[in-house]
Amino acid sequence: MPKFLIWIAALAALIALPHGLSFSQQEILVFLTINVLLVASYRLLTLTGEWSLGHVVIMGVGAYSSALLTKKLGVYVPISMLLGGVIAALIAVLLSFPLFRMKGFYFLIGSFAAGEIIRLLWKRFRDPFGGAKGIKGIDPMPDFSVGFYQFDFFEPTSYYYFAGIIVAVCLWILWRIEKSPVGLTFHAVHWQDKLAQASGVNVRAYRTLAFAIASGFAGISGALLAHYIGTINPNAFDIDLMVYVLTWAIVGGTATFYGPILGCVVLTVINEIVLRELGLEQMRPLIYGAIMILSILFLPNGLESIVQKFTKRRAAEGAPERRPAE
Amino acid sequence: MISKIVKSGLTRRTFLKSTAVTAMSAGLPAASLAAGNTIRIGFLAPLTGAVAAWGKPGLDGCQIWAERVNAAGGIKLGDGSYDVEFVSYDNEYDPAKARTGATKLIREDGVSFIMMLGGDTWPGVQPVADKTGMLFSTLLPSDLSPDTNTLIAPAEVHPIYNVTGVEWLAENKPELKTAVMCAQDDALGLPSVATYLAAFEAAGIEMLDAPLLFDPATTDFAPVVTRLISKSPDIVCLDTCYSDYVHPIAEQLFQQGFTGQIISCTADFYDQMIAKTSEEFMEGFVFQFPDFDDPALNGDNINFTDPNGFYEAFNTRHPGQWGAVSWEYASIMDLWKAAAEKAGSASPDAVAAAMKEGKGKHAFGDADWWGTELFGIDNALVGDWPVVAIESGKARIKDFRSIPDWYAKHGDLLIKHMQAYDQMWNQRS
Amino acid sequence: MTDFLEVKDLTMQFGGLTAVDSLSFKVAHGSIHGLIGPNGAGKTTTFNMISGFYKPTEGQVLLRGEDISGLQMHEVARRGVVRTFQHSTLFAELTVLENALVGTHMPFRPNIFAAIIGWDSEDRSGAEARAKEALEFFGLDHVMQERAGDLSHGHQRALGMAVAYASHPDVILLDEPFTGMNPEETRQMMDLMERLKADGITILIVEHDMQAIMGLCDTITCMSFGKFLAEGGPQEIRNHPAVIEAYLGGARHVA
Amino acid sequence: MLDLLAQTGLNAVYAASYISLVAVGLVLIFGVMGVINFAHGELFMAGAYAIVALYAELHLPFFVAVAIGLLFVGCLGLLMEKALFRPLKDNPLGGLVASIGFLMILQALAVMGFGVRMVHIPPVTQEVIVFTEKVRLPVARLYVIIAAIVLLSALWYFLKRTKFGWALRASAQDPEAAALQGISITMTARIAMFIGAGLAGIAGALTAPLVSVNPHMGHSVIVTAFIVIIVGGVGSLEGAIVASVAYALVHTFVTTFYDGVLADIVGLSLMLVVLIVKPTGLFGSADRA
Repeated sequence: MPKFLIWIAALAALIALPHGLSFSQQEILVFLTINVLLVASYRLLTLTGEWSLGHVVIMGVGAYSSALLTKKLGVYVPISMLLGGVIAALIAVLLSFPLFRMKGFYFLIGSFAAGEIIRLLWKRFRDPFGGAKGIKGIDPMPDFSVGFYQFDFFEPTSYYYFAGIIVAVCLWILWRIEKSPVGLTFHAVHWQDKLAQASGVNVRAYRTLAFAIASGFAGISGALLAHYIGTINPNAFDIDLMVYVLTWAIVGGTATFYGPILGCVVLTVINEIVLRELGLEQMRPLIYGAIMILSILFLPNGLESIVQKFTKRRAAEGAPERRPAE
Repeated sequence: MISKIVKSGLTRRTFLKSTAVTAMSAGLPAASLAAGNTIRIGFLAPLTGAVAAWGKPGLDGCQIWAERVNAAGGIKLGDGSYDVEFVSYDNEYDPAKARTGATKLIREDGVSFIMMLGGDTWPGVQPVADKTGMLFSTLLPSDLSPDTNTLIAPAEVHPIYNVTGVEWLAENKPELKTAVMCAQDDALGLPSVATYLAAFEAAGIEMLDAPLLFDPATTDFAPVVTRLISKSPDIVCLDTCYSDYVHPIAEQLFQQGFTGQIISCTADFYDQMIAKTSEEFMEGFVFQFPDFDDPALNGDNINFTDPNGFYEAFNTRHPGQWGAVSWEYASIMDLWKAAAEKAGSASPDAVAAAMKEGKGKHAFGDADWWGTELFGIDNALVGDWPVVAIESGKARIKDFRSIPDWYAKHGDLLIKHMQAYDQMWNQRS
Repeated sequence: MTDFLEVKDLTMQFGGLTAVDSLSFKVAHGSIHGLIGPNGAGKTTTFNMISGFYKPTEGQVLLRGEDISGLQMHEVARRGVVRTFQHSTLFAELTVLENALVGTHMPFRPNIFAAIIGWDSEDRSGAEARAKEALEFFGLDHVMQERAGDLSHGHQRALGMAVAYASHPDVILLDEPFTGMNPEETRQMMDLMERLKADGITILIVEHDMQAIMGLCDTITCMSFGKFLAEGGPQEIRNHPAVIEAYLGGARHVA
Repeated sequence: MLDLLAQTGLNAVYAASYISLVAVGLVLIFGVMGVINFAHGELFMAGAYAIVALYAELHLPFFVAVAIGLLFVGCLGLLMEKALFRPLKDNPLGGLVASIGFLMILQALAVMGFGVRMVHIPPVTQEVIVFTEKVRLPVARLYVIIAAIVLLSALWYFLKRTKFGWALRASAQDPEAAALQGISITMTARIAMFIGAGLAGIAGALTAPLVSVNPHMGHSVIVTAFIVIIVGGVGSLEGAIVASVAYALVHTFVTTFYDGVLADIVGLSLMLVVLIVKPTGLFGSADRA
């Protein structure tokens, strides 16, 4: 059972990870964990072939919803996070009506416009969204103890474990969906929507489904963020962050489940830890941009293609590498 | 250009060194970390990105401040003299990164005090401040609230001091009766709008139009200006616009034929504005931020250390970059240094206590800790503020005016307008 | 044999051009029905209207008496009428088995919640069994794990039909299935159709090349310039003067 | 009131001029390269900084500086074509990411070379054409309007009347067919990138004395340009021009008669409505999505 052992080892490493890091690196780890969910949910959306520029705003919808639910209605925090995800998914379903009239580049820009309108609404309506300053003093996750471990959610390590569990569950669900007949149908819609339709697939419904699921998980990631830093504002969900998500996904590669996650982890470590520690403050965007260009030029299939080289060699000896319906 | 970059890259701490500090600092209380004979001060502001103009020049000013203080023997505490070193963290104006930066500065770099721009980034840092008891400063007093008593606004009480300019104008140019105003629709613009509305109302100047708001992404100001001057006002008020807006607006006012009075919070790089318009047009332009070579700053009432020398040093090193933020962070350091020397310690508690004992040494004269009505806590240092006007192409301080005196008379107006714009501390969600 | 699929006064206009002009014919259950005509006769347009790809301007498509015209393609498919595409339209990036699995979408409708929890193992194994069955039926079981895009031309055609077959259709609509095939491949394809028919599936073939389907079809409808021309058994059509004229005219037209 | 309308009309004409210069360049690049050039706003910014370096610092005559700026930014376009878009021509998303990387590099270079704050450019001319007391057109703005009319007319002539232009249009419509007809795709791509980038550069150069030049000035320009090319239809030069005029009119009048924030909302909503009603834009065709 070597595979089983690999999972155990990975789990142990993830649990031990924060204890080998400095405090600020622990903080970065928390945000990284949240962003992993964001980018993994983005990949689910791209499975049906549509690239959105509104995903980060949808994340913000989850963050605003959860924050307002706790602030105005006193909803218990973990439940509000779940509801934040649900509301983000519902908003996505609403948006799908105009947006799925468009495809390709038009969808890309249409989703951007829809996102900008949502952001402008947050700015315009100071009640309840707080205007340009956003919402602050968002209730943190209440501390609790599970006997052997005391969760103090101010501490990044605690929140990392908490967010890590939620993100792990979400990733597991995303993985299950992708590897299920539903996931296969998403692929089918992407590669040949006409043939999929001829096979009885309601293409529009599946596009909407992928959009809603991806948005739901993005909403949960937004809620995780909101209740950790305690403040959100419209600028936190602007095109800059969206550009990061897009580059994580593309630099990592979107052919595999882990590609975008890999991209997110590697680029974040480079940008937030390596470049900062080198003290390259003003040069940081320059080097980050150069790394993006070089990786897209020399690794056109993403970082995942490096990993695939190794796993393929193993797979060639064993079972076929792709098993569609497990 | 390139050599500048490489130098800045290599002189900073390396990866290894910081890991060593991390290991050392784990679990230790922050203030005891003033390693060796150096006190470290955190600088947590945007250094890259669109808001960098509010951080980077401040850091430049602080470096000059540190050199001057260190050359003069450093900071004298109970157990000897200490050099000052600034440790910066680029928060990119993002609350999450600001939180990470605050954690790093406090728990890894062992700083004794952190200066921030504030605004969007403060709420992300607030939990860290509450947990660690670290002393923070902000340039934006709207960050103040009773929740955090270790956050102070000792340099500028934006936008309240704007009342002094309006008051001075009403006294010295009583023929000006009507005004219009434009502002960018953001966290800096709106409280300022409320303040100017209160000041104009107090001065008996009539607003011809509701304040015209524009999006921060605006680049072409011709339509805004056309609208502003369509009713032929005596005064055009530019609110607290960034210099990226003040300049093109002024230029448009000039080109569209406006000849009346202009009042603005800031006029950074006003020499460039004069170059783009004319000396006659800019004559009498009223704002609130003096050049520090102004002779009026050599008076005994001024607490900023050697303003003329500082101004000269800054202009030598960063020619043409002087602006409001250049000196504000440094002036906070003057205040901090005085308090630390008084307390004989750099620990945040001791410095905060010494600072708030009696009158505060504000850059423009001794001042009071004030603000309960507006901010819910007396952590803003408020006293006199200069009114500056451009005369023959040079900014000159016309008068120092007392903000508390104005507030004693017209405070209710300010609160009324602040409430209308949802800017009172208890309205901020 | 009963009337199963009926086309009634079907009309399609593109702008001012009438591509199909009140066309009517009936397809009997369990038969192989050919729809032929020279280039530009409107066969493919008719085909696209039946399959739900186009919405007819006027007229009806009746399946077991139910009007299915104007329904979307997947709705038509869910009523048992499944089409193939003219060129080798496949999920080229997916494996052969995955292609067939998409074909089982209707009999084994995926349920996302069951899929996450893992309560759909029965469905999944059922779908896989059906997919494999379909692949075996078309002799593709030995290339199950290959990328569909890597298959030979003939195999791709067969896979196209396997995808359709996997969904347990009542009617398969085949769009020019013999185009570009050599005689050997054509013969194999005809065998497969006979087997589909033996399986109880009604087949409607749209074909330009009259000779190819003469030996295959039970009934043939011929159209020309968007209009109904003639209908009957293969012998009848082969000797029908109007059909001959139309084809010759068409040929002259082409030449 | 009439004065106000007239002045607002002049403001709108100016806005339409610089927006259309930027948008047409973006459309041209998308048409021929099939890549969304996210760095287009930074090419605009580069044109403005060329004026800072050449006119404000080296004191070259303004129009010499503008001409060099145009060549400089055009060459940046050639560099992007050679280093980024050609190697990535089969990977449109890769081209997008590469252009984002290029954008970050240009911004960082501007910051390192000229600082984070706005930089000063002396006025080129302070002359103002005075129609009435309240209707005025600064000559510096007139330059931009003239440049837009001249350059866009020249481009139109180039595209519709010359062999190069024909080749360019052919390869925008169908690269494979164009290649079969002996058109060098590489050559047309270079021409398109040079012209597209150059138009953004000259827009930046001419407006530099009129706006605040800072390293992030490209951001709002690119957002506006995106809205405009979507409304006009992504592949269509005529659409880009018509949409620029329409957007400038709407935005300017709403700003003047209501407020600037509302103008942005109206602009975005307009675009969404166009997309919903006609998902390919006013002048767009479905085949190039």
